[in-house]
Amino acid sequence: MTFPFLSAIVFAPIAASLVMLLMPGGRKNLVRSIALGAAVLNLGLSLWVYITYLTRGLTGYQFVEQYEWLPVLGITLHFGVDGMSAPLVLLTGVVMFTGVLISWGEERHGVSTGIQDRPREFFAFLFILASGVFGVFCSLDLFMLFFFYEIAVFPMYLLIVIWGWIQTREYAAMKLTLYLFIGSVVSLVGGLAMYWVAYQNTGVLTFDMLQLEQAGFSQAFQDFWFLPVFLGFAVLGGIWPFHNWSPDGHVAAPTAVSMFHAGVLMKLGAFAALRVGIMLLPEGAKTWSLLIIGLATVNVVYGAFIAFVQTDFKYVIGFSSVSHMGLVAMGFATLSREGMLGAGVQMFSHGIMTALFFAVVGMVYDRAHTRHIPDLGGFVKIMPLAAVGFIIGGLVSMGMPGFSGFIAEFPIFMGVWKAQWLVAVISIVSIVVTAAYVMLVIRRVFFGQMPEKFEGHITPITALDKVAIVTLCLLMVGIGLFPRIMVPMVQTGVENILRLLGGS
Amino acid sequence: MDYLRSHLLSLILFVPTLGALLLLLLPRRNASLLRWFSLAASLVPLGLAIWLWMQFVPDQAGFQFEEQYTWYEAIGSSLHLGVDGLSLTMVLLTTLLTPLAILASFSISDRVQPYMMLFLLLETGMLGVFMALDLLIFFVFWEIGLVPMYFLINQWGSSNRDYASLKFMIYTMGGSLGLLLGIQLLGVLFGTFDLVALYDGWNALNEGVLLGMSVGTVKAIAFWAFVIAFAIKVPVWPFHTWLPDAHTEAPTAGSMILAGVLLKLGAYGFLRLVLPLYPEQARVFAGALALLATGAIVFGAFGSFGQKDFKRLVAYSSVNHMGFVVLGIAAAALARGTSDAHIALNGAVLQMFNHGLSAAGMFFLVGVIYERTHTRNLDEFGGLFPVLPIYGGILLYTSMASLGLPGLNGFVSEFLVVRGSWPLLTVYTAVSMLGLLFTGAYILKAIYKVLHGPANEHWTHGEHKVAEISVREIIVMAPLMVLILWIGVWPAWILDVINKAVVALF
Amino acid sequence: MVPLTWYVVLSAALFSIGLFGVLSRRNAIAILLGVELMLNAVNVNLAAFWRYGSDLTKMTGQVFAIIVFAVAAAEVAVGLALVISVYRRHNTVIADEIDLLKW
Amino acid sequence: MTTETLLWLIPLPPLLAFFTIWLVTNRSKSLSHTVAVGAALLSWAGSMLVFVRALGVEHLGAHPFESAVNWLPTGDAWLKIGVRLDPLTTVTLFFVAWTVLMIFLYSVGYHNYGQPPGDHDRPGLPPHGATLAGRQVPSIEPMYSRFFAFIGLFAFGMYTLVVSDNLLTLFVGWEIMGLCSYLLIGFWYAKPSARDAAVKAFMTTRIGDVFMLLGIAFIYSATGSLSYGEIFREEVLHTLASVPTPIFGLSAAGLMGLLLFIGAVGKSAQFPLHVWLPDAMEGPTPVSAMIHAATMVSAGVYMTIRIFPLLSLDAATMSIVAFSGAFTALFAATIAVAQNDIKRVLAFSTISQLGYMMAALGIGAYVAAAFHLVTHAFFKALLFLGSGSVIHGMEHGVLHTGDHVDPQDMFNMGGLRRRMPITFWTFLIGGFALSGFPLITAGFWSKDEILADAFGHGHLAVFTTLAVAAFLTAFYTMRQITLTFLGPARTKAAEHAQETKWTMTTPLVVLAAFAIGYGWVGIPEHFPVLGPLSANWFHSFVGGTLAEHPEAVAFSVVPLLTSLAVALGGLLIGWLVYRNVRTAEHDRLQIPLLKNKWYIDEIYQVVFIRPSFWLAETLTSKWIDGALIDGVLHGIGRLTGRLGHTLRNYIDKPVINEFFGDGTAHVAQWFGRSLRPIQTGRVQNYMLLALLIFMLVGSVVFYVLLA
Repeated sequence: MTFPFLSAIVFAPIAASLVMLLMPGGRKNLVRSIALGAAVLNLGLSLWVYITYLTRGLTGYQFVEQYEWLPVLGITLHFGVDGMSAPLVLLTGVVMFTGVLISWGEERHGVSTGIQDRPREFFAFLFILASGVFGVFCSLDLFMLFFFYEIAVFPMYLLIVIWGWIQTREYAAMKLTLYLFIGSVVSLVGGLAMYWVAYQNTGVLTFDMLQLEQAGFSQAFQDFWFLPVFLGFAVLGGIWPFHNWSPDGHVAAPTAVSMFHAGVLMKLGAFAALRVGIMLLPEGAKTWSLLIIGLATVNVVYGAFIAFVQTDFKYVIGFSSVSHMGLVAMGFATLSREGMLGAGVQMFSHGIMTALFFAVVGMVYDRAHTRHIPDLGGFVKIMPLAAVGFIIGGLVSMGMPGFSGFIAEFPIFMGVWKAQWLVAVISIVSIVVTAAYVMLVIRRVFFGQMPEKFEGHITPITALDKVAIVTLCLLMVGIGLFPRIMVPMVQTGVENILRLLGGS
Repeated sequence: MDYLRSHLLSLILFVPTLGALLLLLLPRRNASLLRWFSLAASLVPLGLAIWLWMQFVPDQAGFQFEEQYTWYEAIGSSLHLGVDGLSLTMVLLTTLLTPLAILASFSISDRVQPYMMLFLLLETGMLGVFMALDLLIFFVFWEIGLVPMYFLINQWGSSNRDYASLKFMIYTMGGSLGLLLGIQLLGVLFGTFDLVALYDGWNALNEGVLLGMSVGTVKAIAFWAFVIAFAIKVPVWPFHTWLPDAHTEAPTAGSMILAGVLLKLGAYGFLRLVLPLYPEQARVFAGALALLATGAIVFGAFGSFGQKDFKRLVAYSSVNHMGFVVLGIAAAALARGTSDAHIALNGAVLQMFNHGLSAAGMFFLVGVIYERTHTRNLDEFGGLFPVLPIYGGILLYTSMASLGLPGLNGFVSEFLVVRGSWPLLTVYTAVSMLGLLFTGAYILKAIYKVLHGPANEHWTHGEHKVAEISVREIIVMAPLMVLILWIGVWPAWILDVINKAVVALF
Repeated sequence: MVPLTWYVVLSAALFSIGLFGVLSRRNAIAILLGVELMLNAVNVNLAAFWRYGSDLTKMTGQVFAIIVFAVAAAEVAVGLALVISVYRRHNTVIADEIDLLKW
Repeated sequence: MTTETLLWLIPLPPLLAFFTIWLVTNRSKSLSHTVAVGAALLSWAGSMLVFVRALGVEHLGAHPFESAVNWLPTGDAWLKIGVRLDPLTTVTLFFVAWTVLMIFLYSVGYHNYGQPPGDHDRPGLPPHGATLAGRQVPSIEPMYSRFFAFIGLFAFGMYTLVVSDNLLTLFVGWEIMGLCSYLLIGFWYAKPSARDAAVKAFMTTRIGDVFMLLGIAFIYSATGSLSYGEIFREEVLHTLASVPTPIFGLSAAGLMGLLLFIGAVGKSAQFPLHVWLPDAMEGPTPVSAMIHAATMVSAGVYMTIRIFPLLSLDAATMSIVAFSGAFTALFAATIAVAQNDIKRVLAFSTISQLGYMMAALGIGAYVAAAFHLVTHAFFKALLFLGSGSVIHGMEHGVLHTGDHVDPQDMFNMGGLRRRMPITFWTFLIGGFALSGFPLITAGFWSKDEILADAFGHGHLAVFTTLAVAAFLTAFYTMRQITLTFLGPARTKAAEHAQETKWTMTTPLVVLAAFAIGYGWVGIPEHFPVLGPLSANWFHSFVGGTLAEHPEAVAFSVVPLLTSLAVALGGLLIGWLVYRNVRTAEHDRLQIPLLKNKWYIDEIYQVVFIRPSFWLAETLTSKWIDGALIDGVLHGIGRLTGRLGHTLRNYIDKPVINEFFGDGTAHVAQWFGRSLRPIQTGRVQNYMLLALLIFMLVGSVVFYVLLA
């Protein structure tokens, strides 16, 4: 253990945000540069972590760091990544990077894109958020997980309420915050219950999850507490029927925040649900897996159908996320090797994909000032790259082979076959529906005739935007063509979970 | 050379992709450079494919030039390529038609770069299906092929392209859902997607209970899942209605490939997956298949005869011709292993190849006349023969090939199919003769309306006088016409390869 | 010597007087005085319990008492400051009229 | 060069001519016709060589010249194709070679080679004539080269059909001829009538072809081969005869025979598929000759003779053939008597004569059929070319006089005897041969043999029908000759008609020679006086084609007398009736029923053609595809949208979002609002409250928990 990569990853953003707050707010580009620098740093670090993990063929928890925090209560600052979380760390790094890029924006012929209003505060909050997210993915300590979880959720409120879409931002921000806090509180109660019961069982007061895994919770205890814990987190994962905060939140949030929100935050929920719910209460998971699969199925189909009829560009994406996160939950709930493998990859793939979606939506919205699909059209002429990016994202989201979506969804369905084949038959319908609405959106927004009121008022996207889009696309295609750059790693994570599940 | 030999398939497969990527680097403005480059990029696979054809040993049963690369070992799928007589024929067809299509689309001047890229990617997609020896890889390429074609239709198509392209995409994807589920089931059961392994495993699995049903039931359902996926692609009546729309709206070259190769994917699926994986079910349901095939033949002919749009007419003719392929397949499914079955399958495969030639040619000729008159409405042509003697001759020639005139390729395959299916499916064969009769009817209708017919002064005189077919266009047609005649007069060179493969497989 | 009970009673009385003052007086200054009384009652208690405690070597009683003195001083300072600032603004030191907390 | 190689080569020259003209020489008219005629000459030479060699072989039927090569790999076997020279081939090849050569030669003149191009001639229309030095003269055909290309391909088809040793290549030639007849009938495609006739011809014959294809497939699957040598072996035939089929209780052999026969019905224009042939007259006259005499229609009969061994196995099939033939013979004859177009008369007479041959086959007299096939080919070619020459002469007159009368209507002719002597005499010979003028003409011998066989084998019904038909034949032939050549001219055009060039007359003379001479090779042995003089070479030679040699029927005087009577009687009456008929009005035989060909076309129009259009355009395209299938698809699409809306507007928004989501928030809000009054803002109230609660809790703890 030479260099504390993980703590660096976790705390660099907060440090950066403090530095930014010290800067004069007027000098926007300085602030942005700092933000970009920090983002690049984080990206580099997380990439390093990822690649090391992958290329060294490591398994289990790596880059482990442990510092005393509150020994009396057995709380330690315990970091470590495994095959399941390392991709998510990378994901966060990427989304952070691209988020900064597309928030940079510019002011040209009256068209202002990105974040022009108080970027200093914006980036500060965004980075606090990022720290929280990194923290959740890295921490192996239940208390710290909750701690970072709340840190991740809270700035979201400010970001939306200050920089959000004027019409619904208060409503959406409040709704989002309440949903997530309630959810996390429920899980927190579960967490504390585990803490005490583990204390009773082992006589050790600890929040360390590696030890909690060994605490030997009774079947009854697990059956009782699994649902609250899992669902409490799954709320952030957008599980039905607690998904409603997410489309509204997406729509209200400013672009970069939507990217974080859909790209990373929802993974936070799914990941925590996996870590705390399934990994600490495996028996409970077995008991309830069919129920979760059922809910997830509703997510998948329901989300797809609703997205099919939305006329608001952002709502379409929002509901598509609901549908896709349903696949993640479904994959985890199958508790089978393929299912969880797929879900793991799907978290990454979907994160990248929606980040791209929202980035492009933002670019379109900043220029057209409307997201009403029938009013759009012909944007491919002015922003071809954005169009191509969106198309690739669309192909990913419809599970087109050759892109990461297929790599992720196919195993999920295989897992579902093992668990309950009927579900596979039902939920596979969503693929076609997805294809339908994605193709329709692409056609209506990017192709066709551009309304003359836009003619000449639409500026092309900036170089930074292009960098962001290309980065995201490369990741999706790369994984689609060469699954081995991610799958084996996720596999090790899955093996670990399967071990907890007692084989299977 | 040795390297070349051992990586031949992957080279043929990925050279077009490489070309597509290199196109990105070329200046977007310089259209002619882009065209010639992509033509070259598509000629390389053709050359390799011809070499492959010569290196191929027909007498050796099983797959040759196999290559295997790890791709997705987590779920037991690998990039496993290989060819036998069937796939070899199709590979040759694909690599032959793509350069012609690209040459045919030299007249495209709008966004040449993406157009050509899509075309090259499309070639990779199609070739992949024909070469894949891994179920998942098969599906991967099967689906990938849709995307370029969707955008070709949607971007470079004609008036009703949005509807047509979406219909094409969604219909095909919807159809392949069953296939996807089936593939997943197989994967879950056997933990591998390698075809060779699955052939044995899946066929060995005969009794017992699966998913709470008897294996027989499951297999029957899976069989239909596969069949529907492929039947939509072929297309078999009544799953054919996407085809006239797609063909009609697609750009000329798009229709050439669509009719020439894409439809073959479906038929190939029958041969490569359905028959080997479900011999039992195939035998049981052969009657139903034959019924659909007859429907395709008869209704395809009727539908074609009923069209006012030249391109639509040709499109429906594809339904009619592919019906014979399915009829042959049904016959083979019914009496696997008999010489009747072999003859029928020979016919079916050869028909796939022949239809590839003649349909591509027909669509191209339609495109030629469309580019000059900007109408496809048969009633607006007429009396063009004096103005376009050469074009007229070529059109007559090609349409006679698709009519199945003895001495040209179409006849050989149709005869073999009829011969093979007569003793097995006598009634269906007899009924399908009605379709054959109307094949004549619609071909003559087209010639009548376009070449003969009451002379339309609008085209024959004045500033609208249509121009004679250009040299480039003749060059596009030439290889097709040569092959049409060659196969018609001396089919043995290709049929021998097919025949040996068929005998070895079925 | 005097039993512990007396001290406790004394401090309780002091405390109650202080509490009564806090609750009943209307002048903010008087309320502050009440608070002081209560604090001192606590101090008396602390000292008494220390004196009657198990061992006298540990100085916990005094220490706490001193902390209380310190806190009380700070509190009075802050309190008076508040009162004055309120008086500046509202020209009153009557608690009932200072209901800024009402929403 | 071996005979086999020669056989392989015979069809090729015309094919090469086709490609050469199409690809190379189509610009130059002279080159084109040189190539074509040269090719025809080559094939002719080859055929003659083969013919001579064949004559030298003993028992050619038993061991014919054969040569075959692998063509199609089928499973573990190969389908062979090859050439075969047996007596039937020999005689067919003989007449085909001659007629084809003649017709090629004739075409040169017919299309006005050497004349200037027309003033306003257009491709696709017959030449209108050009002005040369102020005078209207015939003009050359604009698509001269193309014509020769087409007939070259046509000749290739016929030669292939004849020399091939198997049904498959026979079918190939068969279809190629079908295509060529389509192209040639529609040669003047700018004429609507020609266009329609072409399509009609192709489609009608194709009806037969699909059945024939089935038959071929049936034979192939039953015997595993298609070459005559294989499928006509004793044991094969035996098995085929014994296998029953579900259809009409025919044996397999019978069914195969029937299917193939239907093909022949289409090709040889037998009732009910005869309708295309009269319309085929729209083509240039050499084409009519090609189609009706030399090649296409003969092909049908040739094929039927070929499969005779198969046919003869099933009595039912045989009688079907016999009766359809006999009926057609009579039926067509009745129509022919009422036609005024010189070529249409010949067309119907062709149908009728082919009916003769079919009938002969039906009664088992395949040698007679073959004999009549050959003779008919010669004299019918002669007649057609003659009529063409007449028309040509008439057109010359039309151009010369400038009054536009139909040059094909016999009631515009008359007195051409003097204007065009060669044409007259050759036409007369042909006509007499057709009507079976006793002893000298070939037609007499062949027709007489058929009648004799019919009578001899006791098929009296067939016999009488054929006799009546023969009478009508003689009658309308004489009517034609009378109206065309005898008497005074009816129009100025006829007066100025002019004899045609040598390229057209030479063929007439040559064919006339055959029309007379060829009959003498087939005089029955038992015929009084003449019989002994000449051995019945034809019978013995062609008879050898089959394994069992058909014995000649015993001589009977009845058929002889009958044929004499009908022939002479018909001719006589025809002359007597039409001698003085000046205009069509005075023609008492213009019965609408006959003139309109028994309204068969109209019936077909209603029964088949319109329904098939309805089926195609309305039922399939509009209803099934458009309404039904696409309707279902669009329905599914709409359903998806509907479902999405329902989920969003009736579940997601009201229930989950508003009721659960916002609902909880509202409850919380209400709760807070209801607690609001206790917030007085007075420090002391708060403190008091705190105190009370403290005491409450404290007492609870003290008295309840600790107690």
